[in-house]
Amino acid sequence: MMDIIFNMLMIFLVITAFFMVFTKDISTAVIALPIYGAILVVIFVILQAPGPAIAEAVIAAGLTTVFFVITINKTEY
Amino acid sequence: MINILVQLFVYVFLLTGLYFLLSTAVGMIRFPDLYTRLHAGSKCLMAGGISVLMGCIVMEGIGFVSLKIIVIIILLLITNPVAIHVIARLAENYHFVPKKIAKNELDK
Amino acid sequence: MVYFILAIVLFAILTFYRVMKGPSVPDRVAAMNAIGVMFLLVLVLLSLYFDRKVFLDVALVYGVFLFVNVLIMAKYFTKPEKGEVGD
Amino acid sequence: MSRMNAMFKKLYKLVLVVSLAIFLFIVFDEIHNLDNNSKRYLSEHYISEGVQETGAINIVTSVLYDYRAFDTLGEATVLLTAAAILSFLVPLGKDKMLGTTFTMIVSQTTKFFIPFLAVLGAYLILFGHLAPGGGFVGGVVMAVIPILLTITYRVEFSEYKFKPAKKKLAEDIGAIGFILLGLVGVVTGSNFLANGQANFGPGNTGELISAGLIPFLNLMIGIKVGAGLAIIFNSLIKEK
Repeated sequence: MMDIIFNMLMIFLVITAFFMVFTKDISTAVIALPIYGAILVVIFVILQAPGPAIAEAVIAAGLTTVFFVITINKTEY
Repeated sequence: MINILVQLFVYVFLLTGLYFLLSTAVGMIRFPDLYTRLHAGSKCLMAGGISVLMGCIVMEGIGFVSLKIIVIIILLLITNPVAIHVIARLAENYHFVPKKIAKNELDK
Repeated sequence: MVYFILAIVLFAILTFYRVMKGPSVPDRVAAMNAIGVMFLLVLVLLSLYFDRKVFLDVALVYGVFLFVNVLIMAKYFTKPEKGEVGD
Repeated sequence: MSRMNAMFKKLYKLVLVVSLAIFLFIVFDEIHNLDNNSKRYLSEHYISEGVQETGAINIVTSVLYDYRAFDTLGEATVLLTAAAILSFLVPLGKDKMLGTTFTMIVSQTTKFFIPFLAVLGAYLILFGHLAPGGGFVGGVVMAVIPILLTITYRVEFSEYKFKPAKKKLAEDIGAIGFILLGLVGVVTGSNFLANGQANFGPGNTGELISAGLIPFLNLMIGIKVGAGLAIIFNSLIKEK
Protein backbone atom coordinates (compact mmCIF):
# COMPACT_ATOMS: atom_id res chain seq x y z
CA MET A 1 0.00 0.00 0.00
CA MET A 2 2.85 2.36 0.74
CA ASP A 3 4.20 1.63 -2.75
CA ILE A 4 1.08 3.11 -4.33
CA ILE A 5 1.46 6.32 -2.30
CA PHE A 6 5.14 6.50 -3.22
CA ASN A 7 4.45 6.08 -6.94
CA MET A 8 1.66 8.65 -6.80
CA LEU A 9 3.96 11.14 -5.15
CA MET A 10 6.64 10.51 -7.77
CA ILE A 11 4.15 11.17 -10.60
CA PHE A 12 2.98 14.33 -8.81
CA LEU A 13 6.63 15.42 -8.51
CA VAL A 14 7.17 15.02 -12.25
CA ILE A 15 3.96 16.94 -13.01
CA THR A 16 5.03 19.80 -10.73
CA ALA A 17 8.51 19.95 -12.27
CA PHE A 18 7.17 20.02 -15.84
CA PHE A 19 4.65 22.70 -14.88
CA MET A 20 7.40 24.82 -13.32
CA VAL A 21 9.54 24.59 -16.45
CA PHE A 22 6.90 25.09 -19.15
CA THR A 23 4.68 27.80 -17.68
CA LYS A 24 4.78 31.28 -19.20
CA ASP A 25 4.59 33.44 -16.08
CA ILE A 26 7.54 33.69 -13.70
CA SER A 27 5.45 34.23 -10.57
CA THR A 28 3.47 31.06 -11.25
CA ALA A 29 6.68 29.07 -11.46
CA VAL A 30 7.82 30.53 -8.15
CA ILE A 31 4.49 29.66 -6.52
CA ALA A 32 4.88 26.05 -7.68
CA LEU A 33 8.33 25.79 -6.10
CA PRO A 34 7.21 25.24 -2.43
CA ILE A 35 4.85 22.48 -3.58
CA TYR A 36 7.79 20.73 -5.22
CA GLY A 37 9.70 21.06 -1.94
CA ALA A 38 6.78 19.68 0.07
CA ILE A 39 6.49 16.60 -2.14
CA LEU A 40 10.22 15.97 -1.76
CA VAL A 41 9.89 16.27 2.04
CA VAL A 42 7.16 13.62 2.10
CA ILE A 43 9.21 11.34 -0.17
CA PHE A 44 12.25 11.65 2.11
CA VAL A 45 10.11 10.86 5.16
CA ILE A 46 8.73 7.74 3.45
CA LEU A 47 12.31 6.69 2.70
CA GLN A 48 13.08 6.99 6.48
CA ALA A 49 15.52 9.89 6.17
CA PRO A 50 14.54 12.73 8.54
CA GLY A 51 17.82 14.65 8.17
CA PRO A 52 17.57 15.39 4.44
CA ALA A 53 13.82 15.93 4.87
CA ILE A 54 14.27 18.73 7.40
CA ALA A 55 17.05 20.29 5.31
CA GLU A 56 14.81 20.18 2.24
CA ALA A 57 11.94 21.76 4.17
CA VAL A 58 14.21 24.61 5.21
CA ILE A 59 16.09 25.26 1.98
CA ALA A 60 13.91 24.41 -1.03
CA ALA A 61 10.54 25.18 0.51
CA GLY A 62 11.76 28.16 2.53
CA LEU A 63 14.83 30.16 1.68
CA THR A 64 14.96 29.71 -2.10
CA THR A 65 11.39 30.91 -2.47
CA VAL A 66 12.05 33.97 -0.30
CA PHE A 67 15.04 35.06 -2.34
CA PHE A 68 13.31 34.35 -5.67
CA VAL A 69 10.30 36.49 -4.70
CA ILE A 70 12.49 39.47 -3.81
CA THR A 71 14.50 39.11 -7.02
CA ILE A 72 11.32 38.97 -9.14
CA ASN A 73 9.97 42.12 -7.51
CA LYS A 74 13.18 43.96 -8.44
CA THR A 75 13.02 42.99 -12.11
CA GLU A 76 10.61 44.07 -14.84
CA TYR A 77 8.54 41.05 -15.74
CA MET B 1 -14.12 -2.57 25.58
CA ILE B 2 -12.36 0.75 26.11
CA ASN B 3 -10.05 -0.16 23.24
CA ILE B 4 -12.92 -0.50 20.83
CA LEU B 5 -14.34 2.83 22.00
CA VAL B 6 -11.00 4.60 21.41
CA GLN B 7 -10.78 3.03 17.95
CA LEU B 8 -14.31 4.23 17.18
CA PHE B 9 -13.46 7.79 18.25
CA VAL B 10 -10.34 7.74 16.07
CA TYR B 11 -12.30 6.65 13.02
CA VAL B 12 -15.02 9.25 13.62
CA PHE B 13 -12.47 12.06 13.91
CA LEU B 14 -10.46 10.97 10.88
CA LEU B 15 -13.52 10.50 8.67
CA THR B 16 -14.84 13.95 9.64
CA GLY B 17 -11.47 15.43 8.77
CA LEU B 18 -11.42 13.65 5.43
CA TYR B 19 -14.88 14.97 4.60
CA PHE B 20 -13.81 18.55 5.26
CA LEU B 21 -10.58 18.13 3.29
CA LEU B 22 -12.57 16.73 0.33
CA SER B 23 -14.87 19.75 0.50
CA THR B 24 -11.78 21.97 0.49
CA ALA B 25 -10.51 20.34 -2.71
CA VAL B 26 -13.90 20.47 -4.41
CA GLY B 27 -14.42 24.07 -3.34
CA MET B 28 -11.02 25.10 -4.65
CA ILE B 29 -11.94 23.63 -8.03
CA ARG B 30 -15.59 24.52 -8.38
CA PHE B 31 -16.08 27.97 -6.80
CA PRO B 32 -16.38 30.80 -9.33
CA ASP B 33 -14.69 33.67 -7.51
CA LEU B 34 -11.53 34.50 -5.62
CA TYR B 35 -13.23 35.39 -2.35
CA THR B 36 -15.32 32.24 -2.24
CA ARG B 37 -12.16 30.25 -2.88
CA LEU B 38 -10.54 31.97 0.08
CA HIS B 39 -13.57 30.96 2.12
CA ALA B 40 -13.00 27.32 1.15
CA GLY B 41 -9.30 27.64 1.89
CA SER B 42 -9.71 28.99 5.41
CA LYS B 43 -12.66 27.46 7.23
CA CYS B 44 -13.00 24.02 5.66
CA LEU B 45 -9.25 23.51 5.68
CA MET B 46 -8.89 24.38 9.35
CA ALA B 47 -11.87 22.17 10.31
CA GLY B 48 -10.38 19.22 8.46
CA GLY B 49 -6.88 19.73 9.80
CA ILE B 50 -7.98 20.09 13.41
CA SER B 51 -10.21 17.01 13.14
CA VAL B 52 -7.36 14.88 11.77
CA LEU B 53 -4.95 16.10 14.45
CA MET B 54 -7.54 15.47 17.19
CA GLY B 55 -7.86 11.93 15.88
CA CYS B 56 -4.08 11.58 16.13
CA ILE B 57 -4.17 12.78 19.76
CA VAL B 58 -6.90 10.29 20.67
CA MET B 59 -4.96 7.52 18.96
CA GLU B 60 -1.72 8.32 20.72
CA GLY B 61 -2.96 8.95 24.26
CA ILE B 62 -1.35 11.24 26.83
CA GLY B 63 2.37 11.69 26.35
CA PHE B 64 5.15 13.64 24.73
CA VAL B 65 3.95 12.99 21.19
CA SER B 66 0.47 14.36 21.84
CA LEU B 67 2.04 17.49 23.39
CA LYS B 68 3.90 18.10 20.14
CA ILE B 69 0.69 17.58 18.14
CA ILE B 70 -1.04 20.15 20.38
CA VAL B 71 1.80 22.58 19.55
CA ILE B 72 1.15 21.93 15.84
CA ILE B 73 -2.57 22.63 16.35
CA ILE B 74 -1.79 25.96 18.03
CA LEU B 75 0.62 26.82 15.21
CA LEU B 76 -2.06 26.14 12.59
CA LEU B 77 -4.68 28.09 14.53
CA ILE B 78 -2.42 31.13 14.73
CA THR B 79 -0.89 31.12 11.26
CA ASN B 80 -3.59 30.01 8.81
CA PRO B 81 -6.18 32.80 9.42
CA VAL B 82 -3.41 35.37 9.22
CA ALA B 83 -2.23 33.84 5.96
CA ILE B 84 -5.72 34.05 4.44
CA HIS B 85 -6.09 37.64 5.69
CA VAL B 86 -2.79 38.55 4.05
CA ILE B 87 -3.86 36.97 0.74
CA ALA B 88 -7.05 39.03 0.85
CA ARG B 89 -4.91 42.14 1.36
CA LEU B 90 -2.87 41.12 -1.69
CA ALA B 91 -6.06 40.82 -3.75
CA GLU B 92 -6.81 44.51 -3.11
CA ASN B 93 -3.93 45.49 -5.39
CA TYR B 94 -5.49 43.74 -8.34
CA HIS B 95 -8.84 45.61 -8.16
CA PHE B 96 -11.00 42.55 -8.40
CA VAL B 97 -14.64 42.99 -9.22
CA PRO B 98 -16.53 39.80 -8.44
CA LYS B 99 -18.90 39.71 -11.40
CA LYS B 100 -21.91 37.87 -10.08
CA ILE B 101 -22.22 39.84 -6.86
CA ALA B 102 -21.33 43.25 -8.28
CA LYS B 103 -24.04 43.18 -10.94
CA ASN B 104 -26.77 42.61 -8.38
CA GLU B 105 -25.45 45.32 -6.10
CA LEU B 106 -25.32 47.86 -8.92
CA ASP B 107 -28.79 47.09 -10.21
CA LYS B 108 -30.46 48.09 -6.96
CA MET C 1 -4.37 4.40 8.36
CA VAL C 2 -2.68 4.05 4.99
CA TYR C 3 -5.96 4.69 3.22
CA PHE C 4 -6.29 8.06 4.97
CA ILE C 5 -2.82 9.10 3.81
CA LEU C 6 -3.67 7.99 0.26
CA ALA C 7 -6.90 10.03 0.35
CA ILE C 8 -5.17 13.20 1.59
CA VAL C 9 -2.50 12.91 -1.13
CA LEU C 10 -5.30 12.54 -3.71
CA PHE C 11 -6.99 15.70 -2.40
CA ALA C 12 -3.68 17.56 -2.70
CA ILE C 13 -3.39 16.47 -6.33
CA LEU C 14 -6.95 17.69 -6.91
CA THR C 15 -6.13 21.07 -5.38
CA PHE C 16 -3.10 21.41 -7.66
CA TYR C 17 -5.56 22.01 -10.51
CA ARG C 18 -6.20 25.48 -9.08
CA VAL C 19 -2.48 26.27 -9.12
CA MET C 20 -2.30 25.29 -12.78
CA LYS C 21 -5.53 26.93 -13.93
CA GLY C 22 -6.12 29.81 -11.52
CA PRO C 23 -6.52 33.11 -13.36
CA SER C 24 -4.69 35.34 -10.91
CA VAL C 25 -1.84 35.26 -8.40
CA PRO C 26 -3.92 35.28 -5.15
CA ASP C 27 -5.82 32.18 -6.31
CA ARG C 28 -2.57 30.33 -6.77
CA VAL C 29 -1.18 31.45 -3.42
CA ALA C 30 -4.34 30.31 -1.61
CA ALA C 31 -4.20 26.91 -3.33
CA MET C 32 -0.51 26.63 -2.40
CA ASN C 33 -1.41 27.28 1.23
CA ALA C 34 -4.07 24.55 1.15
CA ILE C 35 -1.68 22.02 -0.42
CA GLY C 36 0.96 22.86 2.21
CA VAL C 37 -1.43 22.26 5.12
CA MET C 38 -2.52 18.95 3.56
CA PHE C 39 1.08 17.78 3.28
CA LEU C 40 1.67 18.81 6.91
CA LEU C 41 -1.18 16.51 7.93
CA VAL C 42 0.38 13.75 5.81
CA LEU C 43 3.67 14.23 7.66
CA VAL C 44 1.98 13.91 11.07
CA LEU C 45 0.07 10.78 10.01
CA LEU C 46 3.26 9.24 8.59
CA SER C 47 5.11 9.83 11.86
CA LEU C 48 2.36 7.94 13.70
CA TYR C 49 2.33 5.18 11.07
CA PHE C 50 6.06 4.55 11.25
CA ASP C 51 5.93 5.05 15.05
CA ARG C 52 8.90 7.43 15.17
CA LYS C 53 8.28 10.68 17.04
CA VAL C 54 11.35 12.26 15.43
CA PHE C 55 9.35 12.97 12.28
CA LEU C 56 7.12 15.45 14.12
CA ASP C 57 9.99 17.96 14.09
CA VAL C 58 9.89 17.94 10.29
CA ALA C 59 6.18 18.81 10.33
CA LEU C 60 6.74 21.66 12.82
CA VAL C 61 9.57 23.23 10.81
CA TYR C 62 7.61 22.85 7.58
CA GLY C 63 4.60 24.62 9.11
CA VAL C 64 6.75 27.58 10.13
CA PHE C 65 8.24 27.96 6.66
CA LEU C 66 4.84 27.64 4.97
CA PHE C 67 3.65 30.69 6.91
CA VAL C 68 6.78 32.66 6.02
CA ASN C 69 6.32 31.75 2.34
CA VAL C 70 2.72 32.96 2.21
CA LEU C 71 3.62 36.17 4.05
CA ILE C 72 6.46 37.11 1.74
CA MET C 73 4.54 36.20 -1.43
CA ALA C 74 1.65 38.41 -0.33
CA LYS C 75 4.03 41.23 0.47
CA TYR C 76 6.06 41.35 -2.71
CA PHE C 77 3.85 40.10 -5.57
CA THR C 78 2.35 43.48 -6.29
CA LYS C 79 2.55 44.12 -10.02
CA PRO C 80 -0.51 42.70 -11.80
CA GLU C 81 0.11 40.73 -14.95
CA LYS C 82 -1.07 42.32 -18.18
CA GLY C 83 -4.56 41.48 -19.30
CA GLU C 84 -5.37 39.13 -16.49
CA VAL C 85 -7.35 41.32 -14.14
CA GLY C 86 -10.70 39.77 -13.50
CA ASP C 87 -12.25 37.07 -11.48
CA MET D 1 3.38 27.68 -41.30
CA SER D 2 4.28 29.71 -38.24
CA ARG D 3 1.87 27.71 -36.11
CA MET D 4 3.51 24.53 -37.41
CA ASN D 5 6.88 26.00 -36.50
CA ALA D 6 5.76 26.88 -32.96
CA MET D 7 4.33 23.41 -32.46
CA PHE D 8 7.53 21.86 -33.68
CA LYS D 9 9.53 24.03 -31.28
CA LYS D 10 7.36 22.98 -28.33
CA LEU D 11 7.63 19.32 -29.31
CA TYR D 12 11.39 19.71 -29.65
CA LYS D 13 11.69 21.06 -26.12
CA LEU D 14 9.59 18.23 -24.71
CA VAL D 15 11.54 15.55 -26.57
CA LEU D 16 14.80 17.12 -25.39
CA VAL D 17 13.76 17.03 -21.74
CA VAL D 18 12.42 13.47 -21.93
CA SER D 19 15.51 12.14 -23.68
CA LEU D 20 17.77 13.88 -21.14
CA ALA D 21 15.76 12.31 -18.31
CA ILE D 22 16.05 8.83 -19.83
CA PHE D 23 19.79 9.29 -20.38
CA LEU D 24 20.37 10.43 -16.79
CA PHE D 25 18.24 7.57 -15.47
CA ILE D 26 20.28 4.99 -17.39
CA VAL D 27 23.60 6.50 -16.31
CA PHE D 28 22.69 6.75 -12.64
CA ASP D 29 21.14 3.32 -12.64
CA GLU D 30 24.43 1.99 -13.96
CA ILE D 31 26.57 3.87 -11.40
CA HIS D 32 24.49 3.71 -8.22
CA ASN D 33 23.21 0.20 -8.50
CA LEU D 34 22.04 -0.58 -5.01
CA ASP D 35 22.33 -4.33 -5.44
CA ASN D 36 26.07 -4.03 -5.85
CA ASN D 37 27.43 -4.64 -2.37
CA SER D 38 31.12 -4.25 -3.07
CA LYS D 39 31.03 -0.45 -3.39
CA ARG D 40 29.42 0.28 -0.04
CA TYR D 41 32.09 -0.60 2.50
CA LEU D 42 32.49 3.02 3.67
CA SER D 43 28.82 3.55 4.46
CA GLU D 44 28.73 0.15 6.16
CA HIS D 45 31.55 1.34 8.39
CA TYR D 46 29.74 4.61 9.18
CA ILE D 47 26.53 2.83 10.10
CA SER D 48 28.08 0.10 12.23
CA GLU D 49 30.90 1.98 13.97
CA GLY D 50 29.75 5.61 13.88
CA VAL D 51 27.97 5.71 17.22
CA GLN D 52 30.86 4.20 19.19
CA GLU D 53 33.50 6.31 17.49
CA THR D 54 31.88 9.72 17.73
CA GLY D 55 29.22 9.42 20.44
CA ALA D 56 26.46 11.09 18.41
CA ILE D 57 23.25 9.16 17.84
CA ASN D 58 22.37 11.04 14.65
CA ILE D 59 24.58 9.53 11.97
CA VAL D 60 24.11 12.46 9.60
CA THR D 61 25.51 14.82 12.23
CA SER D 62 28.39 12.49 12.97
CA VAL D 63 29.31 12.43 9.28
CA LEU D 64 28.87 16.18 8.82
CA TYR D 65 30.78 17.31 11.90
CA ASP D 66 33.29 14.54 12.46
CA TYR D 67 34.22 12.52 9.40
CA ARG D 68 33.60 15.28 6.86
CA ALA D 69 33.95 18.40 9.03
CA PHE D 70 36.29 20.07 6.58
CA ASP D 71 33.50 20.15 3.97
CA THR D 72 31.27 21.90 6.48
CA LEU D 73 33.97 24.53 6.95
CA GLY D 74 33.97 25.06 3.17
CA GLU D 75 30.18 25.52 3.08
CA ALA D 76 30.38 28.05 5.89
CA THR D 77 33.07 29.93 4.00
CA VAL D 78 30.77 30.19 0.96
CA LEU D 79 28.10 31.84 3.10
CA LEU D 80 30.65 34.18 4.69
CA THR D 81 31.88 35.27 1.25
CA ALA D 82 28.35 35.89 -0.02
CA ALA D 83 27.37 37.96 3.01
CA ALA D 84 30.61 39.98 2.90
CA ILE D 85 30.30 40.82 -0.81
CA LEU D 86 26.60 41.68 -0.57
CA SER D 87 27.10 44.00 2.38
CA PHE D 88 30.04 45.54 0.52
CA LEU D 89 28.15 46.13 -2.72
CA VAL D 90 24.95 47.46 -1.13
CA PRO D 91 26.35 49.69 1.59
CA LEU D 92 23.48 51.98 2.49
CA GLY D 93 20.06 52.99 1.30
CA LYS D 94 16.43 52.81 2.15
CA ASP D 95 13.67 50.28 1.63
CA LYS D 96 11.91 51.58 -1.48
CA MET D 97 10.43 48.35 -2.81
CA LEU D 98 6.75 48.22 -3.59
CA GLY D 99 4.76 46.15 -1.18
CA THR D 100 1.25 45.69 0.09
CA THR D 101 0.65 47.47 3.36
CA PHE D 102 -0.10 45.12 6.21
CA THR D 103 -2.61 45.79 8.94
CA MET D 104 -2.19 45.64 12.70
CA ILE D 105 -3.27 41.98 12.81
CA VAL D 106 -0.11 40.82 11.06
CA SER D 107 2.21 42.85 13.28
CA GLN D 108 0.56 41.60 16.48
CA THR D 109 0.78 38.00 15.22
CA THR D 110 4.45 38.52 14.45
CA LYS D 111 4.97 39.64 18.04
CA PHE D 112 3.38 36.41 19.28
CA PHE D 113 5.27 34.33 16.77
CA ILE D 114 8.85 35.44 17.41
CA PRO D 115 9.47 33.78 20.85
CA PHE D 116 8.16 30.51 19.44
CA LEU D 117 10.66 30.76 16.60
CA ALA D 118 13.49 31.48 19.04
CA VAL D 119 12.63 28.40 21.15
CA LEU D 120 12.35 26.19 18.04
CA GLY D 121 15.71 27.35 16.68
CA ALA D 122 17.47 26.86 20.00
CA TYR D 123 16.00 23.37 20.28
CA LEU D 124 17.13 22.45 16.79
CA ILE D 125 20.66 23.73 17.40
CA LEU D 126 21.23 22.29 20.88
CA PHE D 127 19.76 18.85 20.13
CA GLY D 128 21.59 18.56 16.83
CA HIS D 129 23.42 15.36 17.76
CA LEU D 130 20.37 13.60 19.18
CA ALA D 131 17.57 14.53 16.76
CA PRO D 132 17.42 15.62 13.11
CA GLY D 133 18.34 19.20 12.60
CA GLY D 134 21.67 20.62 13.48
CA GLY D 135 23.48 23.87 13.06
CA PHE D 136 22.40 24.82 9.57
CA VAL D 137 18.66 24.21 10.02
CA GLY D 138 18.57 25.88 13.43
CA GLY D 139 20.49 28.85 12.09
CA VAL D 140 18.01 29.31 9.25
CA VAL D 141 15.09 29.17 11.71
CA MET D 142 16.81 31.81 13.86
CA ALA D 143 17.39 33.96 10.74
CA VAL D 144 13.64 34.01 10.10
CA ILE D 145 13.22 36.40 13.07
CA PRO D 146 14.90 39.45 11.40
CA ILE D 147 13.25 38.50 8.09
CA LEU D 148 9.79 38.63 9.69
CA LEU D 149 10.61 41.93 11.37
CA THR D 150 11.74 43.33 8.02
CA ILE D 151 8.57 42.18 6.26
CA THR D 152 5.97 43.37 8.74
CA TYR D 153 7.67 46.54 9.99
CA ARG D 154 10.35 48.37 8.02
CA VAL D 155 14.05 47.76 7.49
CA GLU D 156 14.80 50.58 9.92
CA PHE D 157 13.01 48.85 12.80
CA SER D 158 14.70 45.55 12.04
CA GLU D 159 18.11 47.18 12.00
CA TYR D 160 17.26 49.05 15.21
CA LYS D 161 16.49 45.75 16.95
CA PHE D 162 19.39 43.80 15.44
CA LYS D 163 22.25 46.22 14.76
CA PRO D 164 24.29 45.44 11.59
CA ALA D 165 27.57 45.79 13.49
CA LYS D 166 26.43 43.19 16.02
CA LYS D 167 25.34 40.83 13.27
CA LYS D 168 28.71 41.11 11.58
CA LEU D 169 30.41 40.50 14.94
CA ALA D 170 28.28 37.38 15.51
CA GLU D 171 29.19 36.03 12.10
CA ASP D 172 32.89 36.59 12.75
CA ILE D 173 32.61 34.89 16.13
CA GLY D 174 31.01 31.89 14.46
CA ALA D 175 33.65 31.60 11.75
CA ILE D 176 36.62 32.07 14.07
CA GLY D 177 35.19 29.84 16.79
CA PHE D 178 34.80 26.96 14.34
CA ILE D 179 38.47 27.17 13.36
CA LEU D 180 39.61 27.54 16.99
CA LEU D 181 37.59 24.47 17.98
CA GLY D 182 39.26 22.66 15.11
CA LEU D 183 42.69 23.72 16.32
CA VAL D 184 42.01 22.06 19.69
CA GLY D 185 42.40 18.76 17.86
CA VAL D 186 45.86 19.80 16.63
CA VAL D 187 46.91 20.77 20.17
CA THR D 188 46.09 17.34 21.51
CA GLY D 189 48.25 15.74 18.88
CA SER D 190 45.99 14.57 16.11
CA ASN D 191 44.42 15.98 12.95
CA PHE D 192 42.64 19.26 12.32
CA LEU D 193 38.98 19.05 13.42
CA ALA D 194 39.52 15.60 14.93
CA ASN D 195 36.87 14.57 17.39
CA GLY D 196 36.57 10.82 17.57
CA GLN D 197 40.26 10.08 17.06
CA ALA D 198 41.42 12.63 19.64
CA ASN D 199 39.19 11.01 22.27
CA PHE D 200 37.44 14.06 23.65
CA GLY D 201 35.31 11.99 25.95
CA PRO D 202 32.25 10.80 24.01
CA GLY D 203 30.39 10.62 27.31
CA ASN D 204 27.17 8.72 27.74
CA THR D 205 25.53 8.53 24.32
CA GLY D 206 22.06 9.99 24.44
CA GLU D 207 22.67 12.77 26.94
CA LEU D 208 22.67 16.47 26.11
CA ILE D 209 26.36 17.08 26.78
CA SER D 210 28.08 14.23 25.02
CA ALA D 211 29.79 13.48 21.73
CA GLY D 212 32.83 15.61 22.47
CA LEU D 213 33.08 18.73 20.32
CA ILE D 214 30.02 18.20 18.14
CA PRO D 215 27.51 20.33 20.17
CA PHE D 216 29.90 23.29 20.23
CA LEU D 217 30.56 22.99 16.50
CA ASN D 218 26.77 22.95 16.00
CA LEU D 219 26.44 26.12 18.08
CA MET D 220 29.12 27.95 16.09
CA ILE D 221 27.60 26.97 12.72
CA GLY D 222 24.16 28.03 13.96
CA ILE D 223 25.32 31.50 15.02
CA LYS D 224 27.19 31.96 11.77
CA VAL D 225 24.42 30.84 9.40
CA GLY D 226 21.74 32.86 11.22
CA ALA D 227 23.72 36.11 11.20
CA GLY D 228 24.89 35.61 7.61
CA LEU D 229 21.41 34.99 6.19
CA ALA D 230 19.99 38.00 8.04
CA ILE D 231 22.75 40.20 6.56
CA ILE D 232 22.11 38.82 3.04
CA PHE D 233 18.35 39.41 3.25
CA ASN D 234 18.62 42.96 4.58
CA SER D 235 21.22 43.83 1.95
CA LEU D 236 19.05 42.44 -0.85
CA ILE D 237 15.99 44.38 0.21
CA LYS D 238 17.69 47.78 0.39
CA GLU D 239 18.16 50.01 -2.62
CA LYS D 240 20.02 53.16 -3.42
